[in-house]
Amino acid sequence: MKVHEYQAKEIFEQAGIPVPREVVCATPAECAAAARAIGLPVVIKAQVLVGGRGKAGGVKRVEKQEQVEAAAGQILGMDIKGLRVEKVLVAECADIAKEYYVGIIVDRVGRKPVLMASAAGGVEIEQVARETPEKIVKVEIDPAAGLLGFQGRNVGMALFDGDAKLARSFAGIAARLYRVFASRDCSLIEINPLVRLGDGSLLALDAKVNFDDNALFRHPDNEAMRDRAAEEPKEVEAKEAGLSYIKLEGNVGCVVNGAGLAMATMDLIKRYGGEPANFLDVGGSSSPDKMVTAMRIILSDPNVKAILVNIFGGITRCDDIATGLLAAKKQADIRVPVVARLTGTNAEPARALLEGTDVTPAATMAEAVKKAVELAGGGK
Amino acid sequence: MKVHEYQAKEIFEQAGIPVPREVVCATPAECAAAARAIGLPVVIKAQVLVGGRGKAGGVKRVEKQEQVEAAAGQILGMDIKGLRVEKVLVAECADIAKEYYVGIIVDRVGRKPVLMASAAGGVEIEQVARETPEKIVKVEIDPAAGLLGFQGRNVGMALFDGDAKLARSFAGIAARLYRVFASRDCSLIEINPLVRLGDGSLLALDAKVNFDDNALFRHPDNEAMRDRAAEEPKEVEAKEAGLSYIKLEGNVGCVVNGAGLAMATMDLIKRYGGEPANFLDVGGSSSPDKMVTAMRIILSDPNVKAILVNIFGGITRCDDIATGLLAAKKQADIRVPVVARLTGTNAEPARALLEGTDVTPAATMAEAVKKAVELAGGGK
Amino acid sequence: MSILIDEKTRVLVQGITGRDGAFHAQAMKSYGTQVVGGVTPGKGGQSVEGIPVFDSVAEAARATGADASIIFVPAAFATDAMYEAADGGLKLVVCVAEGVPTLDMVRVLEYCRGRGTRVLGPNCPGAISPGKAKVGIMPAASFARGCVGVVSRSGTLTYEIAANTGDFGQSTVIGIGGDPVIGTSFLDCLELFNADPETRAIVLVGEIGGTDEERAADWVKRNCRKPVFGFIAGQTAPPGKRMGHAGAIISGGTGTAPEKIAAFEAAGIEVIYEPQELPGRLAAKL
Amino acid sequence: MSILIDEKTRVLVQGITGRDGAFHAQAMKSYGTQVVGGVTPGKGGQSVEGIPVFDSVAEAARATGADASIIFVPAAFATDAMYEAADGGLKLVVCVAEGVPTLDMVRVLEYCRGRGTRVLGPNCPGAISPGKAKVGIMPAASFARGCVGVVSRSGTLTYEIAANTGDFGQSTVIGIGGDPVIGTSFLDCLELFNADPETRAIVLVGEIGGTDEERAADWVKRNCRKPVFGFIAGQTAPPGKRMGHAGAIISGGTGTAPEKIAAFEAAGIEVIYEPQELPGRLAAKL
Repeated sequence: MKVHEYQAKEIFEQAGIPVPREVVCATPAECAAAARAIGLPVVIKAQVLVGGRGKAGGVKRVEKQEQVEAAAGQILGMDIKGLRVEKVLVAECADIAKEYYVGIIVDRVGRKPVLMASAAGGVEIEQVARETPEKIVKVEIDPAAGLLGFQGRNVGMALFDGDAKLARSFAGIAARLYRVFASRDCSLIEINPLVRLGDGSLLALDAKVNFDDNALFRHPDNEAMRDRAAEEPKEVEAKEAGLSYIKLEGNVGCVVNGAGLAMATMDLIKRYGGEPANFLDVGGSSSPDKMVTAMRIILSDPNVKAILVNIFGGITRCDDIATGLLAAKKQADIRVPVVARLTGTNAEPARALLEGTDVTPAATMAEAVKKAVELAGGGK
Repeated sequence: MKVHEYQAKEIFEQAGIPVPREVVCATPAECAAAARAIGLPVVIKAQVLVGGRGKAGGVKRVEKQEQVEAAAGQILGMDIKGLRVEKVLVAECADIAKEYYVGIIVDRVGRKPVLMASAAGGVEIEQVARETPEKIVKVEIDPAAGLLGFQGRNVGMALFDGDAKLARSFAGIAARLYRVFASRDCSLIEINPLVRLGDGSLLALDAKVNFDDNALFRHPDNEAMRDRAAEEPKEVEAKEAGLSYIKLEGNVGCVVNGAGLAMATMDLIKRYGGEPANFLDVGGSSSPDKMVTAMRIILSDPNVKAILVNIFGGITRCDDIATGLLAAKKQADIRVPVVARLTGTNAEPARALLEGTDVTPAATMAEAVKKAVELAGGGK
Repeated sequence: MSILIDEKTRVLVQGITGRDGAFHAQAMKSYGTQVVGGVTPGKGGQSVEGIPVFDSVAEAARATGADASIIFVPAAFATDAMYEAADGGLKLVVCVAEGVPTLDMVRVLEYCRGRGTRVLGPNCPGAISPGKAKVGIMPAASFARGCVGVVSRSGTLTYEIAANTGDFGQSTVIGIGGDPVIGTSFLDCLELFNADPETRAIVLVGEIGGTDEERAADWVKRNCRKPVFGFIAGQTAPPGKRMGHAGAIISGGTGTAPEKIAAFEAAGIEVIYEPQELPGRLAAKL
Repeated sequence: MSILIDEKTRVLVQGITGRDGAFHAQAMKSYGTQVVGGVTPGKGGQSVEGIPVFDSVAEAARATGADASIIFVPAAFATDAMYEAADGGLKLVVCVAEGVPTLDMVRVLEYCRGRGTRVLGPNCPGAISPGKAKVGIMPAASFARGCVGVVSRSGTLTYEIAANTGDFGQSTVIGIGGDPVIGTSFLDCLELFNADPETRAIVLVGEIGGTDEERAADWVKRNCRKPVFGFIAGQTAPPGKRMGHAGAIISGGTGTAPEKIAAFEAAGIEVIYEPQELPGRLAAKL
């Protein structure tokens, strides 16, 4: 789960990580008041849950008080990669001497959190990793011991060319960053850029905090930061029904059990000249009800021209799927053709249930995909 | 550092460990009010930092409201093992079905915290350990993982004869107990007895929390619980001067560098028919000032008939000790004979400094001890 | 032979008295797995489908000589069950639960590593060595004894691939799980398959996210003496979107399907684009 | 031979630019110890008494091939220095500081154990193998090369005892430290002394508190092939009072001198009541 920059900054401030003076605002008038309080120049930054807001024009530096409202008005309401800007952050312009990157993620290979830092701040760390990996300093964090004092200090020494004073203040920030990471179950925490100011102090100019979805159950404070407005309502509805749904751009709707098989089905649709309309995993033990919800969600997408049901029964019973499919057909007016491939647990009774209906049966995944793509009108 | 039962109970309450309804009081009138609020019968318990208050008459059960003030008056001001009772705890009388013991200490051998529990509650755990060790259930706590859910539960299952509900509520208490132990740097934490009530719930009837002295620097909340009134003022003064002093009952005062050598010196005094008046370790790098303080503290004990200075110089320089000794003699009127054995670093200049003074020199520890015992008038 | 589990594996079912635990205990037992005991605190002394239930893993392991377990408890309690299994001295622990917090896994895997316990999962279907033992939730009928080793991050896709090994059958099929931090990696399984005489070919079923496939490919290039086939799910997945599995997310330009396929090709791993290609490709190599 | 340290031990001094660090670096170097480097963050590139200073242990270890270190930083920073030493791959770390929190020691010792690093201390004078190397703070003049191994929980008492080995001299003298949780126990040292050909007799200098002496005695009874002498300090210490050392406290009837002496006697360890008895007793046995 992602949170906005201003929320991440609140977390930082509580943790004692230095952040600029800044105010989150929802209207141009609020922005004007904030700028007056902070003092010009200020920077106005769109609060959206996607990257690249700078390129999209979502960040503006304003020199004069009388220009604040106009600039804020341009950013508020702006559409950035499909998301509407509802809030902006009005922030002081820091006296930046140099920009750095610092972040913590869990390294999947080492199975441990890793502190990463780089003197190439302001740039995406993945780009630095690809182009100049030698510029990234990394240390593995022992989960039992936590980020150790010497580790933060040594990373700081590397980052600040042996300046022990800066290294120590960096170590303090890194320690606080890890404390937030561990205590709030983050999947990622980043300061990019961390800036060194003219006076030699360090400041977190931008902040990114992602929470582990699997740990939200024990962090009501994390959950409380969710921005429901920024989420796809169909994806939320699916999640509440125990389904995993992601809308895509194509016209072949898919209902699959298992994330891997669902992705493989999408890939095969593409391979056979079609375009998948969605990712949908009905999950483990599927009740007929879930199937009804799945069909309704898929059909709410007007692009969908055919539906492909691909089930390999294990815990999921094929007859439950068939029953759900028939119930969905009864409850809603399904105007598009449905192809069903049901194999594994209880495939026989499932086939019997669907016999005589207008659901097109298929014996293999390949056959099912071919038929569905064809029924959707090919790749067009 | 030890804290009173009522302070330990406050810690328990904050941590969510169930404690009886009880109020700490300093006067009989407060006790009467507390008893009225709680409801009779109540138990009045002396708050002193030593064990054995029950045997000393420091715990009384009171059945009637009109008896509360009298009972409280007997306990308040009472002397228990040299400590005056300044406060009492007035507590509800719980409906006890059975008493248990639960505690956490650091096992020196395993170098890990250990959760110990026993169905023989109310008795000192060391006594149980000696007499019926099979009645103690123990689990080692991995410091990285903390006390794990299954560990608390399994100890609970053993304690409560397979009653899963009691085992779970025990596990909850044990988990909280460990959280306090680890987060506040305890050296010992005990509930003795933990009682099972008639209604099947568990309650911490008594509580003992000792803090690690070495960790007080990072726990102002622990330090704030210190009861200065219960401490020997001379020991406090010594500590503030960087000395470690403990008053004993004999007449040979000792000034030694190093805890081990100090104990060995005391033992040798006893072996040669004397009685040590104190333990005193001047510590590592000894300045002449420390020596002056050490002499003053020892001389404040009227029992002292002779002083033995036993120094094996390492970091400690013998000439510093000699200088300090002479300064002490100059500043105070030292009416008792002093024997000094100074060896190791800078022993030569030290001997030169003391030559011609009335300090009796000695070449070996044995010789020094013999002379000091003799000068103090033997074992009398 | 086979890897991880065989007819001698003695299995405990943690959470055996729950709905899923009881169902799969029975299914594994019917398959021929030595399901020697179950664990549910407070239910010690009872039995489920003829399997004795114990209050703790330690007790169960002592009484039954179990060396493996499979966990059927909700995600919030799964790590405690793994700790208990490791503490009880079990060598293999399979965790089916989806939704275990990542940092919990980081901690428990460190604990298990220190005690010599291998974790398979979480969020995985387990393992099956057809004809010998099943310690998992897969539909037994989809598997047949043979010579192809299958290792996969998925559940049902694993069944689909295994079903497409045709007459070659499978030595062992392992689902390693779809989470970012898991106990057993592709690489771990490849090493075991490479050393297993019964396994003549290996199929690696990867998906987008992470770099486990790339590491495995690198190892294959340098060490593997058997033909390896690779499949990657998620070629059409957009970046930044989590495709069901917590681990299946393309972040910052890494973990994409083209990267993984390129790594496979560079390592001499034959890339499979449709499960049904598999029988022909296997026949050509074996 | 000797134990723990000898003329080949390559030592770093952590906190070398501090007052104590600089003083003892010089003293150890003068004694002949191979003091190959020092560590103080931010002072890398400088030198102290001709010893090069580095910013980190890792850097120092890489540059100098050090395998041991001695820590001269205040108690509040001592655990971090131990972590860094273990992380830097050193095999032996001596911690002199008094006042390290017990639970910090519990954690750091677990970390060091996992990395194969032995900790000596904290709150200890270190070790000396007379004539070969000194990694500690003891006054060198009080020690002489010879055949008696001395292991002790104390500082100055250790010097007193060592000075009383007379003409036999010492193979290695070790102060294990006066805290309740320490990295190296009596038992660890006994095992090493027992296996060391240069050591012909062992003196165990215990004190009240804990059961480390009892455990050592038990081991001696079953395994030790050399004469062992035992001394216990604190026979006159009252229960419940901490005698200077955090570890020297009699609690609940355990850790008393009579218990320890009884354990020594039961194990065939000759009990010494005065340091000056030692020369005669050694002569009678050697």
